Amino acid sequence: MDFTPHTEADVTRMLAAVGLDTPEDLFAHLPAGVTPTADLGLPAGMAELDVMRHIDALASRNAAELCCFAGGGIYDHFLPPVVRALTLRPEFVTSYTPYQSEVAQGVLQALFEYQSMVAAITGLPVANASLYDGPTSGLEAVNIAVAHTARSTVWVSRGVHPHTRAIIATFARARGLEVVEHPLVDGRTHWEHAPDPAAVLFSQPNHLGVIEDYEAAVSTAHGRGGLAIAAVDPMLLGVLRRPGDAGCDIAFAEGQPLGNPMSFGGPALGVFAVTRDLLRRLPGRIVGSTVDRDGRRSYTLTLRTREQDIRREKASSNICTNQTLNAVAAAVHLAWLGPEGLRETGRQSIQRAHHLADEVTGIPGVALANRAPFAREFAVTLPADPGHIVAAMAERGFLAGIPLGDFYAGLPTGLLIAVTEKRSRDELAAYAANLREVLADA
Amino acid sequence: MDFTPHTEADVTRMLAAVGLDTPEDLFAHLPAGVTPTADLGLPAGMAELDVMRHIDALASRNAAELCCFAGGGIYDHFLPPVVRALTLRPEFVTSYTPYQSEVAQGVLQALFEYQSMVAAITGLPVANASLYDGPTSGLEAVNIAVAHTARSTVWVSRGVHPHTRAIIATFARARGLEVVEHPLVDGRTHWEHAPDPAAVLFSQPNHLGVIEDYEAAVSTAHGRGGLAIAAVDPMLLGVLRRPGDAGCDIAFAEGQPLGNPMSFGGPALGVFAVTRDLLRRLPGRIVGSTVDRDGRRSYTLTLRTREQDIRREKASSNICTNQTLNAVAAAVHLAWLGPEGLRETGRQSIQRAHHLADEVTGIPGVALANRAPFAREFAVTLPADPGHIVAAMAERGFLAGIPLGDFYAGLPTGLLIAVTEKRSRDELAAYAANLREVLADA
Amino acid sequence: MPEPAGRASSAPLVGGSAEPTLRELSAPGRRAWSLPDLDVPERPLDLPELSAEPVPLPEVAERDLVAHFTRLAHRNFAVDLGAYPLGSCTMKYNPKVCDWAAEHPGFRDLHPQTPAEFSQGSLAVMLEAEEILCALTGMTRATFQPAAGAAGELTGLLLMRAYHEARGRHPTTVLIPDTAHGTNPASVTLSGYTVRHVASDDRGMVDLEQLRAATDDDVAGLMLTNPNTLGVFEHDIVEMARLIHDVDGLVYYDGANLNAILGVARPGDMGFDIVHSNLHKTFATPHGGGGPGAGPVAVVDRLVEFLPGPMPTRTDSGLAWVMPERSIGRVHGNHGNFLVVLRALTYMLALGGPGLRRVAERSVLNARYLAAMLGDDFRPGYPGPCMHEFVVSVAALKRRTGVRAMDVAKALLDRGFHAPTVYFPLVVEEALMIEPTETESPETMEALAAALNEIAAAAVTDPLVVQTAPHHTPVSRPDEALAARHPVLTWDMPAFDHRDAP
Amino acid sequence: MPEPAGRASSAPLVGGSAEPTLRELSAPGRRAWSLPDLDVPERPLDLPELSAEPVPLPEVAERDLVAHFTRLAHRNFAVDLGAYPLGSCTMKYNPKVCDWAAEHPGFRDLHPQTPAEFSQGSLAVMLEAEEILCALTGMTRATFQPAAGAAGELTGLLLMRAYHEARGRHPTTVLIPDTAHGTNPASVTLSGYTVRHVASDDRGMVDLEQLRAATDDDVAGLMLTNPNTLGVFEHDIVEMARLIHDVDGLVYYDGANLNAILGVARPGDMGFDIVHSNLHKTFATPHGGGGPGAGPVAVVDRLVEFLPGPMPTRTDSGLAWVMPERSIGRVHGNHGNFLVVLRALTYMLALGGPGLRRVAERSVLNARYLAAMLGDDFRPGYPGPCMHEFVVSVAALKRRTGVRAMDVAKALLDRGFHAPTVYFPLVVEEALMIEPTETESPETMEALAAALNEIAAAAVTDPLVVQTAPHHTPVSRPDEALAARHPVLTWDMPAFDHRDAP
Ligand SMILES: Cc1ncc(COP(=O)(O)O)c(C=O)c1O
Ligand SMILES: Cc1ncc(COP(=O)(O)O)c(C=O)c1O
Repeated sequence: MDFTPHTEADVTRMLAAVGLDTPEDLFAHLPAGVTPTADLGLPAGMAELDVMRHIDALASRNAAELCCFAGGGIYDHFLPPVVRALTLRPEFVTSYTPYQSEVAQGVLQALFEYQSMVAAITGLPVANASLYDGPTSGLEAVNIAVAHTARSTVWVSRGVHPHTRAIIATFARARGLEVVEHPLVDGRTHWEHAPDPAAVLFSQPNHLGVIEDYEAAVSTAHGRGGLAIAAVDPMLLGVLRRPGDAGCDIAFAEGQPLGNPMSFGGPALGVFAVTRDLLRRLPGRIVGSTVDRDGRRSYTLTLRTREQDIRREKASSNICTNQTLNAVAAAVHLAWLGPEGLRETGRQSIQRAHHLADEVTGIPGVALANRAPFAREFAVTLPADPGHIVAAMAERGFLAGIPLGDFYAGLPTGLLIAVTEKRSRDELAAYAANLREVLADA
Repeated sequence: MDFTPHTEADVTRMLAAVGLDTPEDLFAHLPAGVTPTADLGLPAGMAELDVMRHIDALASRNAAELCCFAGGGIYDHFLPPVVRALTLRPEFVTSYTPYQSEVAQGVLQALFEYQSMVAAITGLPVANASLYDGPTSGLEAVNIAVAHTARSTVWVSRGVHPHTRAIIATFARARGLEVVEHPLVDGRTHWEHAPDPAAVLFSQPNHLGVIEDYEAAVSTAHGRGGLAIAAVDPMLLGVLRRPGDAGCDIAFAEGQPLGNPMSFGGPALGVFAVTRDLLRRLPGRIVGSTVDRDGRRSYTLTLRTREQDIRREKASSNICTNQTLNAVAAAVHLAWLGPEGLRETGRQSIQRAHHLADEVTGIPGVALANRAPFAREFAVTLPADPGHIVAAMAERGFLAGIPLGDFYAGLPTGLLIAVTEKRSRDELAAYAANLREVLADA
Repeated sequence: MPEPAGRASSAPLVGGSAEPTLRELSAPGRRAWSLPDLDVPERPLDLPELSAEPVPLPEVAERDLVAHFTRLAHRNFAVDLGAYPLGSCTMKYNPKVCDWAAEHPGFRDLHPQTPAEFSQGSLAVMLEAEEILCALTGMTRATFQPAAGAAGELTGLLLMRAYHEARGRHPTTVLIPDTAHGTNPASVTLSGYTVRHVASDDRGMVDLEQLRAATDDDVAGLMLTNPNTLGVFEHDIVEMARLIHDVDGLVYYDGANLNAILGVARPGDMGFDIVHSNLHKTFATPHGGGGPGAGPVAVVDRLVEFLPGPMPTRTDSGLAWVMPERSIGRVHGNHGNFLVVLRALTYMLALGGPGLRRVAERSVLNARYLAAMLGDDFRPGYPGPCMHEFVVSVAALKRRTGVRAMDVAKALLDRGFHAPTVYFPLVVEEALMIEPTETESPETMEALAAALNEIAAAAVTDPLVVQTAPHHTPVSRPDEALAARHPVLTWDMPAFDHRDAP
Repeated sequence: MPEPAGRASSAPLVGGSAEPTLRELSAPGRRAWSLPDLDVPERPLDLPELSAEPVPLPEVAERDLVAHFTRLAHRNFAVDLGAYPLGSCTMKYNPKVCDWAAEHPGFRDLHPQTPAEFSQGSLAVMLEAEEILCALTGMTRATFQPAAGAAGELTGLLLMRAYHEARGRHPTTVLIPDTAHGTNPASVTLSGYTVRHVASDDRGMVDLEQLRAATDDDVAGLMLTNPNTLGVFEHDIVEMARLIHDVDGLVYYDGANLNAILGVARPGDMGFDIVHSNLHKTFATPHGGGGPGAGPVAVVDRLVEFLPGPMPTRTDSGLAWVMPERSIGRVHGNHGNFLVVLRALTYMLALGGPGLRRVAERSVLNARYLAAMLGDDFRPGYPGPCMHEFVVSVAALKRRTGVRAMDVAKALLDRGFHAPTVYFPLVVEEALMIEPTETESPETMEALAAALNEIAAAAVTDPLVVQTAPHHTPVSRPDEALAARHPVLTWDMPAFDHRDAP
C-alpha cells in the first residue's frame, strides 16, 4: 500500500520545480556514511487485504474471548457502544494537542468536562487532562510531594499495585529518593515508624481488593507533615468514600475502566486530581474556561507556565503527548453512567464479588487470603500452583485471575480474583464449578 | 432501556402545561374499543448488555465465517475499512432524504457523485440516486419500457436472475403484462419469435456466469421497436463492455458489491442508468447541480415532478425512501477503486474463477454445465445432489455455491460457483480438495 | 451564553470554500486501492465483449477520499447533531446499540443464499421481529421483503388483489383520503388499481358520509393512515372499516404514523386487514439520508396464505424457508433489508412492552407540549387534540407579512434545528407539519417553540431577512427551477452557463 | 468556484450558538445507562468507608449525550478534514486499516495479565514491530513501554545512568542544543541530570566547536534531534557522536523527526546509542487530540541488558516475557500503549521497505516544494536545503506591518488549514515551523502556499484584519491571560465575573 498521493508525474514536476532530478537528490546533502547502502532487511509492502489477513492471523493467537476475572487496575466492565462511537469520531481521533483553541473547542470542552467529572468523583477540586496510566501517575504524585515538602523519603503501602511500586523504584534509584514500604497485616496496611515522609501513598481498595482505613493513612501523612496520596478504583467511587472527602491531597487512578477497552493494558489513562494548594505543581495539560474577544465562553490550555515547552528544564513534569482520547472516552462514559449508573456499577461489582467469594471458598482447600473487608476484588489461597491453575482455567474459557506469589512472598499460592457488574450469575457459577474441577485434577 | 429523556418530573410538568393529569389522558379521546385492555404479550425491556448478549447468541447460530463461493448478485468482494468508515459517518446515517438542500449538501453532493460514477461505469448518460435492489430495479426498467412503448409484452432471457424474473412475474400478473421467457441454449440466450416487445431484458453476464452476445440482444430489441435492458455485474464493468457502449437503453445492477457488505442480501442497492431520452421516465430520486442565490454551486433534488409527492397517482413510480446510504457507500467504493482498481478487481475475479473451474472440473463427475464463455461465475453439474453437497461443504467451512435445480429444470445437479478477487489461491485449492472429498463420500 | 439544550450548534469551523467534486480532486495515476497480486497462474482468456478503455472513474488517494467525504459529512444536518422535527418522518434518535448489532460480523457477512441450516440466527431475527410487530399491530403474520414503506404499500395492494381474485371478484377501485401521503395514490396506480379520493371534514378526519357515498362494489379497499397526516386520530375508524368490509373490501393501514399508538392501540382492533410499518420511522432505524428503510407488511389470518415468500417458518427441524400456499410471489431480490430488521429487533428488545408504550406516550406528550407553546401566528390546522405530530398554518402570517411556510422553515435552519415538513398535507394552506418525536427533551421543545415564535416575530419586524433565510448554512437557497429546467445530473453534463440565460 | 484540493471546507452548517456543558444539559433523574438487574442474591454488606451521597455527575439521556459530543466533534479541526502542517508534529493521514486493526476484538479485549501462552498474538505484534523499528533505526532491541516521546526520553536517560553506573561512573551533565524540544531539558532534570546548553551556528546546526568545548568527563551524554527542529540535517553528526563517545558519553536520538530519513539514513549509522521514536508521528498512529502516543526506545547492543522489562522474547516454548538482566525496571503499568503499537505495525507492514522510504522522500519533497513557493515575506530560518519541515521567520513582515507569526497562523485557520507551529524553535524570531508531511498532494501544497502568500499580502493592505483573525471559527481568540490569572478548571469553579475586573 501507499498513502502518499503523489503520482510519478507529480514527483517529476515537483522535483523540477525545486531544481532536482531524482528523489535521491533530496538527500544528496547528507554526509557520507549515514545512508546505508545495504538492504535494511525490511519486508516488502503488502496489499490491504494481506495486511488484514496477517493481523487476523496474529489475533487468532490471542485468547481475548476468555471470560475475565483478572483485574489489578484493568477491568472488564460493560462498555456501551455509544461511548465507543462518540470517542472514535475522527475529529477527536485525528487532531493534535489543542494548541489552536479556535479550531479545537471540541476537544477542549470535552477535556474541561473530563476535569470537572474527575473532580466530581474524587472529591478534589482540580484535575488535569490526563496522564499516561495509573502506575506512572503514582510516580507523578510522588514527584509533587517531593517538590512540595522538599523531603526525599516516601512511604508506600505494600497494598499499592506492585507495578506502581516498581515504577517508583525505577525512578527513585535515579533521583536518590528513599522509598519505605509498609507491610500489609491481615490485608490492610500497617503504618510503621520511619523518617518523616514527603508522602504517604496507599491504595483504596488496595491491590488485594481490601478496603483500607482512610483515617489511618491520612492522619499518618498529615501528622508527619507529608501529603496523603491515594490510588483509587474509579468504578467504586459511586459507592466508596471519595479520597477528597477523606482528606487526601492527591488522588490518582488507572482510568481504563472509564470508557476504555482493556486493550492489553494500553492505551490506558492516568486520572489525577489534587487539592487547590497543589494546583501549580500539577503535571500535564490543563484546560481552562475563559472568554474570547467577543466575550463568548471558550476553552484553552492554561497554566502553561508549568509545562516543558515554556519552562524547559524547570518544568513540573516532561509530559507533552498525554492520553487525551482516553480522557475523552472517560468523559463520555462518566456522563453515560451519571451518579446512579456509577453507584450501580460499583454496587453490583461488589455484590457479585462477594457471591463469587462464597462460591470459591466452598471449594476444598480454597480460602480467603485475609479477613479484611474487600470490595470487588479479593485474594484467595489455592491448594495448587496458581500459575498452573490459571493455565488450566484458560483452557476452559476463563481468565481466572492474577497469581500473587511474584509480588507477595507471603502468598505463594495467592490468586487475585476481580469481578465486575458484567459477570452474570451463570458465569460466576461456571467459574466456581470449573475451578473445583481443575483443583480436583491438580 | 429507554431512549426518551423525560424524567417523571418532566412528564408531570408537561402534562400540567397541557392541562392533563396522567399519560393515559393523552389518549382519552380515542374511540372505545381500539385500545386493547389485554396484555399484548410483548417482552419486558432489556438492559443494553442483555440485548447484546441476545444478539450475540443469535449471531452464533449463523455460519457467517464460511469461505464464500456463492454469488448470484451478492458477492464477497474486498470491502476496505476506509469505505465503511466514511459511509458510516452519523451525518450520512442519521439524516433524512435531503429535502432541505441547504443543510444537506453533504449527502446531495455524494449522490451527485454517485450518479456521475454510475454513468461512468455503465456508459449511459443519466443515473438515478438508487433503487431498492437489483431485482426490483428490473421491474422498474420493465415499467419504463411499457410506458415508453405503450406495449404490454416483455421478453426476458432465462439468463436473467430467477429472483428478478419472479418479481416481474408477481407484478405482471397484477398489471396484465405478458412476459415471454427466452431459453438458454448451451448457456446463452436464444431469442425466439414472439409478439413485438416493449423490452428485451437480459443479463450480462447471465445468471450462469456466461457472457452474452450484446449485439444479438440489442439488435433483437431495437429491430422490434423495444428497449434493450441489461442487468449487469458492476464489478466486471472495468473489464467487460459497458451496456451504454453496447447500445442498451437501460442498465441496472445489484449494487451490493459496490461498498456494501453481503448482509444476508439487504440492504442492497439498485443501480439504474438510462439514455437521455428516458430521463423523464426515470423512477426514484435524482440530484442535480445548480447554483444558490449567491451563484455558488450547490445541489438539490430535481425533476421532482416525476415523483409521488408531487404527482401522486400519476407519478412514474412510488419510490420515496430508497437506498441512499448504500449509494453513498458505492460512491466511496468506486472512488476508492478508480478505473484501475475496478479493472483489476474484475480481472482477478475472472482469472481466479477460471483457475477454480479447471480445478473442480478435474474432479471425477464434475463438469461445466455449458461450453459458453464465462467471467467470474460458472455453473457445474455434480455427480450428487447439490443441496447435500452444499451442506457437507458448509460443515468444512465453505459456502460452496448456489444449487440451480430449483430454477433450471435442465440442471437438476447444477451448482453455481462465484469467485471474487478475494479468494486466494490457497482457498481455491482447499475448495477443490474438499469438494473432491465430499463427492467421494457422497 | 450557552443555548438551551437540544439546539444544534454546529457552528462554523474553518474554511468557507465549496467542496470540489471527486472528479476535480482526481489526478491521473493517483490511487487509493490496493489488492494482493494475482497468485494463480495468469492465463490468456479468450473472452467476448471485453472493453478496450478504462472507465472514466476519478483517481484519488485514500487521504483525499477521506478528507472529501469527511468534509461532505460536515455539510449535513443529522439527528445526531440536533432536533429534526420533520413531520411524517419520525426523526427520532437512533440508538448506537443498534449500530453495533448491524455491524455484527455474524449478520453483516452472511450471504443470502446460505442454507437455512447455516443461517438459523438470521431466520430467528426475522421471526422474533415478526412476532413483536404482529403483537403491536394485532396481525397474524408479516413479511419483511418490502424495502420501504412504498414497497410495503404495493405489496399490500397486490395482496388485496390476490384476495379478491381468490374469491372470484375483480373490483378496480381503491379509496384514498385527501390527506394521504403521495406514495398511497402512486402505489394504487402501480398495482393496477384506480384511485378514488375521499375528502376530509372540518375535524381533519375522513368525512364518514363521503366515504359511505364513495363505497360500492367496485371498491377493492381503503388505504388509511391513523393517526392521519394531520396528526389527528380518525375517530370513526371502526365504523369506516365496517363500511368497507360490508362491500367485501379490505382496509389497509399505512403505518408511517404507528409511533403515536405503539402499545396503546392496534390497527387490528380498529378493523385493519393489512398493515405496513416503517421500521425506519417507528422502530428507530436510521434514515441514511433517504434509506435504506424497511416496510414490512403484516396481515390478518385470512390473508396469510397470500403473503410474499419464502417466509421464515418454525418447523420440527428448525427454522426453514417456506412459501405461503397461494403466495403472490416475490417482491424483493432476497429477504428484504435484513440489517434494518435486525436494528429494529434490537430496539424492540431493548424497550420491551413498557418502553414501546412509553414511545407513544412521550411522542404525543412532546407534540402537545410544543403545540401549546406556539404563538398565534401558528394556527392549528384542525381543532381537537393532536397525536405525535400536528399541522399548523401560517397563512395568516403570510397575508400579513408575505412570509411563507417555506421561509419559516428556512429560518429555522439558521437557528440550529432542522425544518418541519412544509406544504403537506395538501389540505392545509401554508402548512408546517411538526413531529418532535419522543427522544427530544422538554428543554428542546422549549427551545424549538422559542425559535419558531422568534421567527414569527421577525417576520413582522424584518420580513426580508426571513424571506432570504437561511443565512448561516454552507449554501443559500439553491435555484430549483434552474436545476429542473437545465438538468445537470452528472459531472459530465455541462453546467448551466449564465451567458445562456434568457 | 470549487477550491483547490486539500483546502478544508468545513463550512458553517447551522446554528451559531455555544454548546452547553454536560452540567448545563443535565436534569435530575435523566439517564443514559442501563445495566442488567443484580441476579445474585443481594446481601447486606458490612463494609467500611461507604459513601453517603451520590457523586455529582451530570445526568443526561443517551440522545443528548450523542448530540453533545457530535456537536463538539464538529467544533474540532482534524487531519481527516484537511491539511495540518503543524511543524514537529508530523500530522500525516492516519490510515483507516489501522483503525480496523486497533478495533480488532482479538487485541482490543485482551487483559494485560493474560498469560503469555494465551496472548502469543500480542507478543508477536510487539516483536514484529520491534524488528522493523530496529531495522529502520539501526538498533538492536527496543522497548514499547514508554507511552509517548517524553516518556521515551526519560527512559533513555535512565538507561544512560544505568550504563554509567554499571561502569562505576557518575557523570552529572547532559548536553542539549538550543534548538531542542522542551521535553528534552525537562526529561534531563526529571532523570536527575543537569542540562548544559549548546548553541547552534549560522547553518542552523550544532556548533561543533561549542560542542567540543562543552564536552568533558562530566558529560553523561548528548540529546539530539536529526534532522533538528529547524528541519536541518546535522551535517557533523558522525563527528559529534565521536566527541561524546570519546568521553564515554552516550548519544541519544530524539526520534520526533525520524519521518524525514525513514529507510534513507539510520541513527545507528550516525553514531547514536539510544533512539526513541514517536509512533504517533512517524508511523501514522493518530494523535487523538493529544494522545495516546507511543515512544518506544531502541538501543545498541551494549545497552540491551539495561532495557525496561519484561520484554517479549522468543524462546523454545514460544514467545515469553523476559526481564533483561540488569533492567532499570518498569516504566509503564503494563506493556505500554499496545494498540498504538498494533496500529504502527499495521502501517509498517502495509508500506514495507519501499513504502517507508517513499515516506521520507515525499515528506522532504513536499517541504521543499512548499518552501519554494512561499514569497519573500517568509524568510527561511537558515540557509541550506530543508528536510521534511522548515522554519521561516516573519520578523521582517512584523516590522513592516505589525503582523506577527501568531496572526499569520490564525489567519490560516480562516482559510481552511490548520496553523503551523509558531514561536518554535526559540532560536528563530517570529518563527513559523511548517511540516506538510508526505500524505498531502502537490495541489494541497499549492493551495497552502497561495493561502500563506495571500495572508502576507493582506498583512500589508489590511493588517488589522489579519491581527484579529480568525473570523470564521466557532470562537475568536480566547483570552489566555485571563484563563491563567483566574483559572476556571471545572464547572464547579466560579467563572470570571467581569465586574471583578480591575
Ligand atoms: C404517511 C406516509 N406513508 C408512506 C410513506 C412512504 O414510506 P417510505 O418512504 O418508506 O417508502 C411515508 C414516508 O414519508 C409517509 O410519511
Ligand atoms: C522534537 C520533539 N521531541 C520530543 C517530543 C515529545 O514527544 P511526545 O509528545 O510524544 O511526548 C516532541 C513532540 O512534539 C517533539 O516534537
